[in-house]
Amino acid sequence: MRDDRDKWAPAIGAERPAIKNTHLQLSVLKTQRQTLISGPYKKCLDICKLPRATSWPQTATGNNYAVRLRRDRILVIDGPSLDDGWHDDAGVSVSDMSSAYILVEIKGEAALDLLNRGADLNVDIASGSVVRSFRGFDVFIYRWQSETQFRMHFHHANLEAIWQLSQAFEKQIVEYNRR
Amino acid sequence: MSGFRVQNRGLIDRHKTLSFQFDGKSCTGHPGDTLASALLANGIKIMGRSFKYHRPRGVWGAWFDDSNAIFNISLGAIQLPNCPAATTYLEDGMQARSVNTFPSARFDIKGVLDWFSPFLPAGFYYKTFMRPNWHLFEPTIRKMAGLGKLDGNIIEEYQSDQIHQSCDLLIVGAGPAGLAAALSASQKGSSVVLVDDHDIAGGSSYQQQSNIENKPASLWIRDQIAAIAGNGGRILLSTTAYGIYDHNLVALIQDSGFGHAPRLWRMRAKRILIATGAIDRQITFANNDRPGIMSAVGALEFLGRYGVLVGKKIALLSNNSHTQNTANLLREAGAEVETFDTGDNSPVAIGGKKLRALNIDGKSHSCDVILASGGLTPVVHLWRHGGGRLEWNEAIQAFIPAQATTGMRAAGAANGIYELDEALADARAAALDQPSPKVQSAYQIKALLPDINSKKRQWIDFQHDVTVKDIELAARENYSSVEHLKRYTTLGMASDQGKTSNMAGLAVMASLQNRTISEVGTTTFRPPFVPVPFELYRGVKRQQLFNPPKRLALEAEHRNVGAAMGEYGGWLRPAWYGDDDPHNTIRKEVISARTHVAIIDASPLGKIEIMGPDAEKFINFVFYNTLTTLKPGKIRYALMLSERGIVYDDAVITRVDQNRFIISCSSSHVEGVNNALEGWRQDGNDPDRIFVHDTTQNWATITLSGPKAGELLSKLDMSIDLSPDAFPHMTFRQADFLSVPARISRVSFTGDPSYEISVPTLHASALWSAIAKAGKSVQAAFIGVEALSILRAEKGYIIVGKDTDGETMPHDIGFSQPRLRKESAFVGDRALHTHAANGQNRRQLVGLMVKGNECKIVTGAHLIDQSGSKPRSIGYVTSSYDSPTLAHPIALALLENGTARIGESVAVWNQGDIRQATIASACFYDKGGGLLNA
Amino acid sequence: MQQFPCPFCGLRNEQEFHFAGEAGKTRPDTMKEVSAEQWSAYLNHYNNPMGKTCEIWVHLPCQEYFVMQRDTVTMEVFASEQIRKDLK
Amino acid sequence: MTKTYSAFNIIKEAFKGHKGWSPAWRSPKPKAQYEVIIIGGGGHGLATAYYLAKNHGVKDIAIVEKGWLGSGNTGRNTTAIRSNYFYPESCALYDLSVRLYEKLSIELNYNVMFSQRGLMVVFHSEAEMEMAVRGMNAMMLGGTDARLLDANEVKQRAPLLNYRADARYPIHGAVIQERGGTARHDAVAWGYARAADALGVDIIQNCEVKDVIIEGGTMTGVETNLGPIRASRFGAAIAGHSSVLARMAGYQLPIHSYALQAFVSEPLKPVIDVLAFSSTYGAYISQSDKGGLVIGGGLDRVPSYGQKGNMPMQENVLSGIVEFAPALAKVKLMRHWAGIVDVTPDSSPLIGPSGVEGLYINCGWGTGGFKAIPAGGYLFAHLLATGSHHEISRPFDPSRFQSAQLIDEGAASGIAH
Repeated sequence: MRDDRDKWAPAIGAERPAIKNTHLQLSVLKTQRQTLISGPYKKCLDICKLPRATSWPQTATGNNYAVRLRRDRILVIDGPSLDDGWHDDAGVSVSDMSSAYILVEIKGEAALDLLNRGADLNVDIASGSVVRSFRGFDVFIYRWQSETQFRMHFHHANLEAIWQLSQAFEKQIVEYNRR
Repeated sequence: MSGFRVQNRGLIDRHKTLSFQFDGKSCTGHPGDTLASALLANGIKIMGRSFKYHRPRGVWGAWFDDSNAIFNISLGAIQLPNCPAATTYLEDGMQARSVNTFPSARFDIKGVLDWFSPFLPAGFYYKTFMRPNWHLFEPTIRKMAGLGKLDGNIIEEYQSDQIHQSCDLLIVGAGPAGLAAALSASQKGSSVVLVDDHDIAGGSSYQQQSNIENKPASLWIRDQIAAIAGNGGRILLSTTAYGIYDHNLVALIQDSGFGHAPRLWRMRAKRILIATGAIDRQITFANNDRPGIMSAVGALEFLGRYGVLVGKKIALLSNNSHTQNTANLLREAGAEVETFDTGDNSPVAIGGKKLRALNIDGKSHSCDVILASGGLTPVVHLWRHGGGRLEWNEAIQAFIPAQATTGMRAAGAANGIYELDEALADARAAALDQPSPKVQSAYQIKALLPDINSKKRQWIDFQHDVTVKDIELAARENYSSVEHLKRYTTLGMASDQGKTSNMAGLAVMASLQNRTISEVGTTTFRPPFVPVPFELYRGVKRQQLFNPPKRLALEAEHRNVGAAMGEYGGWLRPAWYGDDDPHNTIRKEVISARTHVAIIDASPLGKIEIMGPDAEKFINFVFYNTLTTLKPGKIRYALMLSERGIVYDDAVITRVDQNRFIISCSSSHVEGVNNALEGWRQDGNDPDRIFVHDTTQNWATITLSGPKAGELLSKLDMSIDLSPDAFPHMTFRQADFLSVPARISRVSFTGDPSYEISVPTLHASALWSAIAKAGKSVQAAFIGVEALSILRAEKGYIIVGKDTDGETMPHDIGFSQPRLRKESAFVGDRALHTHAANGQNRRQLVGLMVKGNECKIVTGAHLIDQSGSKPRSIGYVTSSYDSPTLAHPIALALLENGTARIGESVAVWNQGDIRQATIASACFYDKGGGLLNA
Repeated sequence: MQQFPCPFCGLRNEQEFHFAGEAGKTRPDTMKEVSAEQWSAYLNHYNNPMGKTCEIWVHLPCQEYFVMQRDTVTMEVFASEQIRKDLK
Repeated sequence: MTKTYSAFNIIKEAFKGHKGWSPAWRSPKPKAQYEVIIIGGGGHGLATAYYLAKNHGVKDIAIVEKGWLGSGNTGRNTTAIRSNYFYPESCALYDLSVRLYEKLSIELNYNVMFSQRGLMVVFHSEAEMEMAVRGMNAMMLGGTDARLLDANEVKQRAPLLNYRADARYPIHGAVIQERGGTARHDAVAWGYARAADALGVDIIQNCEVKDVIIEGGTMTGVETNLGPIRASRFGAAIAGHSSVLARMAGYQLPIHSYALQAFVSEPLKPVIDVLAFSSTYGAYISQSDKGGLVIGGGLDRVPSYGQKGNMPMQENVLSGIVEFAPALAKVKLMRHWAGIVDVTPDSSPLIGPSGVEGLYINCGWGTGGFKAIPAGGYLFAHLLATGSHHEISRPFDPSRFQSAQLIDEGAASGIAH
């Protein structure tokens, strides 16, 4: 019978100390609300009253903003409360996803170095969406407030794995800078 | 013995002395030495043995073009096999052993094999060892073969760093050409990355002690580096470009020192410039494999980089003008040098382990080293990886890059341009993607055709002991294609992958076939350019980070009550609870579920929402069952098929309102179902009228199942009427749980009344606590996935992929109606009416029973038909348990024509043992289904 | 590691994509009579050209299905276009 | 001239400087007309010609090969030979192959070095072990040898593998086929070529079929770079490129072409004496007689005809193999390459009429073509000689796709090899 309770370190959830060194800080942030809105792009923006959704390598600003996930989908951070389901008048579908996604912030001069160990990010290649594969995990990566400050969302069930990955990458960055 | 070390030359740090051992002998060297240079400085010439005949071997080249000196090296607890002596930097305390020798490279007992070489020609093993059987000979041959020894120890910290990067221009090779190109391109604002496999830039300038553009080479190099860095260019040293892959992806390996895992750069370059220089070609002459016969370029490298003079009395044998200055440089360093033209006289090396002389036209010239230069050979491997073509240049007797391919250029010596100033001009033009200036090469070379009639042995592949005679034999036996030649003789299959042997082999083949080298052609150049450790590809993807499972939001809660966590469908889930004997524990959990109520974390179940005005039409097409008749608030079980009609997944589908459905698919199929839904949505539908949101991870789901499920739920105070009439089986309610929206589905995977309660994951803990607290009064038990598997099997509920296989169609598992009656098109519909789908002997889902006192049937046992001469498989057992509820073993099986055979007996076959079972309906518990509606 | 152009996201590495079949196949109208030959051709007949080809791909992270023209020998990519109708 | 290969003749020839060996095969000019033309001079094509001549007495045979013989997948695989399949049809087919391999060296008088060192499919969980039992019983009933090993027995057979507590996927057990193993791939092609040539088969290398000649719906010839060559029957065995000929002749196949990569390390002294497969790690490993570790894995994810390796699958396979056998982290990859394989929807081959009169096909072997060479040739020869199927090849007729009677080994085995 499989009993792997000791094989896997217990999951500790979102409350955890930051990963930190002089060049880098990675920490879990709290949001009030994350809302998935699908529909024609303009209609998505209309219902949450935002002028645009951030794509790559644009920089999102403020606390209430949206990021572009697909041709017809955005994720709104700390936007208005909307009912789940189809909004016939607005022509969009809405799901509250506040519980689904973990949001982490990665900042510091080595932030991009860390991200480029998991994904292939090139600030010279624009992309319509902020969705990417990070070592096989679907994540949303975008700049926030400044060019060296990044935010990354992903499914909460992957938090332990992505955190462990980030710790391994941080170690590699320290090693790289040491040599 | 520092007799061969030359003062004031080389880049080594003479202030420090490093000690090491080679084949048990103590030696010293300096930081900056490679093992090869240090051994030469210690007067050691024999560094290895050849693979087949165990002939003594000295180092041929000074860098990657040596396949003779290969060591197992230990340093402290770390041991690495197959380290090339010429590219491994010396560290203090290294213990080096030549590979495949005993007791040492100098006195190797298997050296006697050379006496038998007449009986071991190319491919001899294809002609013998057949009778009575190859197995008789193979173990001995295996032991004889192989190079390095793997010690089996794992270096815990050996972990590669892997980085994605991109640049406008990647330049491979930081010799004069690469440096000049990097500066030119970076001046124009391009992002430039310059890589070099040495730990210092400068390339071939260390061979020739000449000025570059009127500056001493070291100053010129320093200035270039500073200017490149000033322009934002980056230089990666100790970094080898080992492969060019599709769409200009260059794989770079950066050395981190002995015993440390190298770094992998996946470099995406808009343009690539190959400035990898040229290596010396060997000369095919009698006894040319003797230790002490070396590449002339290699000798200058040993001198220029390591301050090592390879011999005191040197014979320089050359067919080209590049060696004009070589003799002078060696003489300046203190050697006595005699030069010889290859001409048409037949050179013969005289000596065994110790070289004594070079015979030319029968005249003996004593020497301790012969430097052989058969002409410069551009390093074009990467060019070929990148898809560039080669052309034969008669004037310089070499394959050089043909016209540029998209995004890739070659420059300098790699491009067949050997004069410094011309190479610099070529590189600067290439850097800016301008046409190269026409150059008139001053380089002179005589075509070098080997004497194929010589009676003496002339070596082509030093490591693999391939001689001219072997190639001649291969040609005579009509292994005439260059690939046949390579494979038959093993020419070029040594660990240098033909870097030293390829051209010589082609020349022999050309002579034998009376063709030109260009007509013979080359074999394929394949990555990696140099061998790279497997670790390079692994990096952090190891142990827990190798496909890590998803984690439940409630994991801490489960662990608090003693959950044994196990991996199911990509999630780490409670398998059972407690530390007692698992079988007994699981049995108790099942009984609790049947007698009272079970609490199950069902969060991984899919929750894919389909929304929009066309949602109904869409979902009715994608699923097998008719869903247009599903009313809001109701739930229906449905199957998803592939277009081949095979059951892909099963789901319960809830219609929330007119325009919104929730698909609760199997936990392991969420991604697949979601992708399939998106595919159909965008193909043939109006995607503005249908949307698919995978909200699985937004919701935590706790299932209450058992006779007291309703009672427990009622204690949670969610103000819903739980009477069976108000909230019947297969219906759905929305409610509030502590002011949070909650969903309750009355569906069952156990056969007992069950409620799936879902709340947003952030509130999962609160729900769990409330249920755990309320559960005490009804003797509720937490149960894990193992108990759930038994409960569902008792009821005959399938797990798709376990109880179905790649042939199972819905009518095989009891869902026949839509196939016959559904009035609209659906995925897989036509496939349900093919010859195979209509077949009489389809494997159908049934139950199997044995007597209560018998042991359970083995899952994976087959059901057989014994009517023929030998047993024939007619199905197999998919699930099997000792049923705690029924107190006898039960099993589910797929059986040919099974439903018609219910009540009959069937033979069950496992590894030759046969027993009998009774075929039953797949439902063992509450066959009438009355409990579900209670 | 190839790079494919998602019509919405632009160039991304090949690991983010999934091959979803050759372009140009139409699902037979199964509400009408579909012969075994027609159905089998729909499921099983591929051009599988050596050289230029036209295929349906999906960019997994953003779930965009698109038609891509590329060369199966040189790996050159010529064009990509979304499969869904244009949004106003 | 010395024709027969034996230790005695090697010794004899040694005293004559090996000058007396006769060519392994001729390089004939093509005649204008043959009875049968085999398109494709790989293992399957060469074996087909050999068995046509030997078993069926057909003497007037040519093989046309666009490159050098054995230049396709025959010379690009990981040399694994096994018959551990799930469906009885597959067991019959591949076990015929293993049985023919067992006698092949002596039959061809060419040592193909078939080394039956055992092939072990390793399983990593209880759920996988249940599947292992299902598969093992299927093999035994299908007439193939199979045995279940527990974790300790696996460790005895392959101490190199990962038995550490921190292994991502622990080893629960394995199913071993002792008769499985490896052979020297080139030697299989060369051995068949030499034996076919001795029976009078014309092996025409560097002869590329540019077009087919079809008259009145019947194939009557091929246009090649050496001119037209006619015949009354044609057999195509051109794995990886079957669709290219199909396009010329005007039929379609249920085939996608994919690159399948393979890897070999620098030679090591023996470290593993068995072939070890793990579908969970997506990789398998064996050690060649020369000492190189030969490693393979799954197909590329991008359909292609590009006969070269690429990084994404390398990372998958090599990271998998290192987790499977962590001591290999420091072993160096010496060379990697790729072959183009025909992949059918059910991962089983196609043997049968092409749809064009006179042209028969042998293709769709996917990742398993090398192990099937003797059986593929044997059965295809039967079809070409008699116009009808051998009982063993009948289930693999292309018509199975219309009747949907697939032999879905892909679904049964999880990972196709």
